[in-house]
Amino acid sequence: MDTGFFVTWLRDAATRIRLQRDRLTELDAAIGDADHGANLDRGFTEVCKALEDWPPTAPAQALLTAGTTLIRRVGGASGPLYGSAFRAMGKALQDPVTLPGFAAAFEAGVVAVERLGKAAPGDKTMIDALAPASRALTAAVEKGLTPYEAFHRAAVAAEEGSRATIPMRARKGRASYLGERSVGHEDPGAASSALILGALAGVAVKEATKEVD
Amino acid sequence: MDTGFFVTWLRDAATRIRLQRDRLTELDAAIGDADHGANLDRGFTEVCKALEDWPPTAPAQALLTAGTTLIRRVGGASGPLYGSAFRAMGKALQDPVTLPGFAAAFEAGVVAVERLGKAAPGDKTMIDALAPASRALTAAVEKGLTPYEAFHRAAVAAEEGSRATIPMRARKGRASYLGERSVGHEDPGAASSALILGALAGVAVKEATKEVD
Amino acid sequence: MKKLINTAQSVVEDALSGMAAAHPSLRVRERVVYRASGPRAGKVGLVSGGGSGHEPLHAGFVGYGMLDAACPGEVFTSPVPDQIVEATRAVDGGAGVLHIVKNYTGDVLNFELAAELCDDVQVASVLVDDDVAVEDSLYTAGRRGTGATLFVEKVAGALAEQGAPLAEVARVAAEVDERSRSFGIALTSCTTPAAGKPTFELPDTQVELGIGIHGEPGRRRVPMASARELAAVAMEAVHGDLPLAGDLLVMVNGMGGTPLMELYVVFAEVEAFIRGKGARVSRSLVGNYVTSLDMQGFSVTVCRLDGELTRLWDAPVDTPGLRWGR
Amino acid sequence: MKKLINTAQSVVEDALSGMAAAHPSLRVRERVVYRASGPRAGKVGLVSGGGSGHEPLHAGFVGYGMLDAACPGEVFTSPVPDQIVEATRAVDGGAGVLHIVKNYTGDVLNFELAAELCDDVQVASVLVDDDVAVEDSLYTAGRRGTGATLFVEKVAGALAEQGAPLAEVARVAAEVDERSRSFGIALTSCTTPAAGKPTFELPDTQVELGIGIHGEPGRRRVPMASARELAAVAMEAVHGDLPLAGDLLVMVNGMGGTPLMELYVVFAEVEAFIRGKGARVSRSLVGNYVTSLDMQGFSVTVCRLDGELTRLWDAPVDTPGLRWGR
Ligand SMILES: Nc1ncnc2c1ncn2[C@@H]1O[C@H](COP(=O)(O)OP(=O)(O)O)[C@@H](O)[C@H]1O
Ligand SMILES: Nc1ncnc2c1ncn2[C@@H]1O[C@H](COP(=O)(O)OP(=O)(O)O)[C@@H](O)[C@H]1O
Ligand SMILES: [Mg+2]
Ligand SMILES: [Mg+2]
Ligand SMILES: [Mg+2]
Ligand SMILES: [Mg+2]
Repeated sequence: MDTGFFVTWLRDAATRIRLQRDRLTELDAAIGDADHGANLDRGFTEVCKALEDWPPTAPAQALLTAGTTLIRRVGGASGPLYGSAFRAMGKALQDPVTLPGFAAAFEAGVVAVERLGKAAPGDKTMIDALAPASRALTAAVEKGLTPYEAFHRAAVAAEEGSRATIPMRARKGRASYLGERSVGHEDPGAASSALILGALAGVAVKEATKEVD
Repeated sequence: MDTGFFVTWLRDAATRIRLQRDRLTELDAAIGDADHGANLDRGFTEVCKALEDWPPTAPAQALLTAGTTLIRRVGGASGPLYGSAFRAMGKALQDPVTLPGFAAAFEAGVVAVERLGKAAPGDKTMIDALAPASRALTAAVEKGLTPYEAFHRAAVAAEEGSRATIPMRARKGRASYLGERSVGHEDPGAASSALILGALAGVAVKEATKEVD
Repeated sequence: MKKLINTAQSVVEDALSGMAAAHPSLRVRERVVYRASGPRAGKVGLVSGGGSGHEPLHAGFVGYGMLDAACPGEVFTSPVPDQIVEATRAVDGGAGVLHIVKNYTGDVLNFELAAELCDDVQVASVLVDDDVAVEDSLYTAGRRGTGATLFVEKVAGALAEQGAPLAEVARVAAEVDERSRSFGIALTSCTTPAAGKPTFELPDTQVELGIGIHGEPGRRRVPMASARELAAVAMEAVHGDLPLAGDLLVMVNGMGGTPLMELYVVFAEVEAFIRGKGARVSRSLVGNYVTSLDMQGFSVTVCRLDGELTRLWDAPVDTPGLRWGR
Repeated sequence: MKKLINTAQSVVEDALSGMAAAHPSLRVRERVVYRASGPRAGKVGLVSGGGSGHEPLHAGFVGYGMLDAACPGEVFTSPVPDQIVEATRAVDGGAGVLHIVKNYTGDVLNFELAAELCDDVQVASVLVDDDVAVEDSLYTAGRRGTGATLFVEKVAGALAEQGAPLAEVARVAAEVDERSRSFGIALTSCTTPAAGKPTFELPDTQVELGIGIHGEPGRRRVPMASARELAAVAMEAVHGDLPLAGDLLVMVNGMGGTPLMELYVVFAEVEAFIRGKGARVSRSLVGNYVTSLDMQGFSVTVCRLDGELTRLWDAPVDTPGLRWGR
């Protein structure tokens, strides 16, 4: 997992978010204010620009650039939350990057979100996708799985975590204003977290294929 | 044609306008501001009230009360125009009322509208229903027809006059703002004039029947 | 149709109760809105009026530096002569009264009838007819009075406040009208409470050009376009009639249902257009001032200022709808 | 969707250009709106901000007696910390800066991050949370900040103008918030430029109770009712939380697409309700002040006044959106 891996991950995440922009916005329209797709699309587009303007020379730097850009360009709730997550990951990540190192950094990112947003699992937020993903990574490290397998499991866990927000009643963010009416809708932030984890797994596939070549 | 005849006419006109209120408003929506039905309904309802509160003791008085009430209660273009018409009719009407006397008074009413509104036949206004009605009355007098027949012809002439406004391009009132786009729509004021003349014919039928009884 | 009303019949009455309750500076009596302070001896009185549904016009412009009384009619229906007569008599401070009349058949007729009935008061009239969407020819009722009404009320009101005689106040009112032009564009029709459905149907892909302020359809429909293009259409129409030059007073006015954010977007384009013609926006207003119920859309009104008009525009005004300097 | 915009992406930028062009008293720089006159030495600076789409809030309240700077985010999206940091540094006159923050996760987080970054400026914060439609409990993000924001900005702005120290200005701001409650009702959803279609669907027979100002759906739908009944629903909710008593400052606020006439109809009912409870409307505002794009509907905000708050409310203010006394 070199610097290029992380740049590709972030670019891939940007593409997936661009493609799912309307779906994210629709999820946010149902229980929020219909801007999550626009927010993240704007943010990750800026991340891609920043990665071109200041090409990172180390993995941690890629994550720090992404985090700072998201904080500086997104606004809303998701900007500071995702921004802090990437910055915390970047700060915790050691070079050269190993799977255990990545898992620990990822967990630091999740903790940053929890600390800033004061949300806990079950509150129907991005935490409900991020925390299961982090647990999946840690478990994969313990089992000694390959990065490819670990990222794949994390992506699946995030997907499942996002879907699991559907029956939840929101306790944080805008959706909490709806009370009981928030039940029955997927949380947009959890859905975007699943996209970002999906991108991670996707890049790992590419890497794995490269290794085979 | 006693005072009762005129009161019945005005009441009948009120009923017809009430029933056709939405149609008049729709005609006005197409080429005006969608209030002609509400305006005349409000006005004639007030006329009926006024006729009860101050029961007229002469035909002319019934018309003057109606005219004054319309001026005082309707507003818009049609209020002063119809109001002045009824007032001019009332002022010109001699007791006892004969058909020639009525025809002359009616013509005075039409002249009042033309003078106040500065519109001429063909301008797509109530004049295009009122003027043919007046001509029909005069012709009937010349031919020595009965009031029943005269009023019937006047009503038909007003109806035809109103329909004849459809292809006209408006030169007065709000419809004139539309230019060419006013073509193809019936003028609401002409339509309400036809209703009022229709009521006149209807009352004459009742009278004629009464005479037969 | 969903409207915040009790009944379609009572909407004007109920809104006036609300105005009276909200503004201690106003008195509402028999469908006339007055300054609570009453007439001032020696000051020319200013009376305007017209159909309701254009709020804040006219009642929202009653107060120091503008109107002395406003006569609201039913929705989109001119007031009746009685209201105007009452208002005219009540505000006369002995120096006469100016009627500010928008050029619509109904308004003209009812104000005329009223003026005839007020033979005990010296009455002058100014007819506002600024809307270039209507050709002023034998073939129309003449240009409509729209946005410039606010300018006339403000400027004439300021001069009256300074104690000018009736003839002078009438002169400056007419001058503002002559120097002003407007053009309006609708994105949607309005819905009158009485009709309960939109006055006209406008597809999501089209706009109506040259609309008035009564939900009348306009002269022409064109495909929906950007704020820049729509502003250009309106400004070309204005410029074609009265070339933009010198210092301008410019109002970008919402039709009632358009958010302020969009009006600012339009104003940016209007200002750029005017600069492009070598003229200058010297004073401006952006907001919902002369509306058409819940219609979405905007109008632009431009007045060519001179020193006197600028001074009168800047003079203090204290009304619910327009306030500065006190 | 038809909107007077150039592109959905540029709408905030374009509207700010329009504001700058329309109001020489304002300066717009890097997405921050400042008073053109700059900071005043020794005066506490007031900075607010939030998503765009609520105009005139906040940028329309920049000026003498209210804000020193406003930070508009994208539509319905909190501003980013950079804007807030810039604004805070720029308006500091040496006496510190008060951040007026509406209680939304995004606003709170971005203002917090900004405050941390401004370690060279003394910053205090007040959180506005007046919306009784949201239970303030562990199970929500806490009450939303809506209409009371205007009250807080006005009253704190007046005290700052008089030279009070930061702690005092922050104290009075918090007091206004504590004494204020709001409730909103939507007749229609708004449409964000980016989404291009209504945020929620509301049939012609229903209204949404307890809406916020971001097009969020409310807590409950009920059949459409008269202005009197809807006003009563809103007022009962307010009264149930903070009993109406004494002298009140009352705002009947339009959500952006509701005509002024209807707001006056609602105000009449609100005023009657308050009288019925033995309290009194001592000051009032009726109009579109804290909006939600083109949404039709209204909110009521009530603040229990005391002598100090009344004096500060009455103090001169000179902003595009609120002006009196100068
Ligand atoms: N306190 C919080 N902790 C964690 N995540 C949160 C919190 N509040 C909101 N979120 C996440 O942010 C998402 C909304 O992001 P976005 O729509 O971009 O911002 P906003 O709510 O300001 O419009 C929610 O779906 C949720 O996942
Ligand atoms: N100058 C005029 N002369 C005669 N009739 C006119 C004139 N202007 C308007 N009208 C009539 O008045 C009708 C409209 O009446 P109404 O809708 O009640 O008033 P308004 O146009 O003020 O809304 C028109 O259909 C037309 O017949
Ligand atoms: Mg959102
Ligand atoms: Mg009409
Ligand atoms: Mg009318
Ligand atoms: Mg948002």
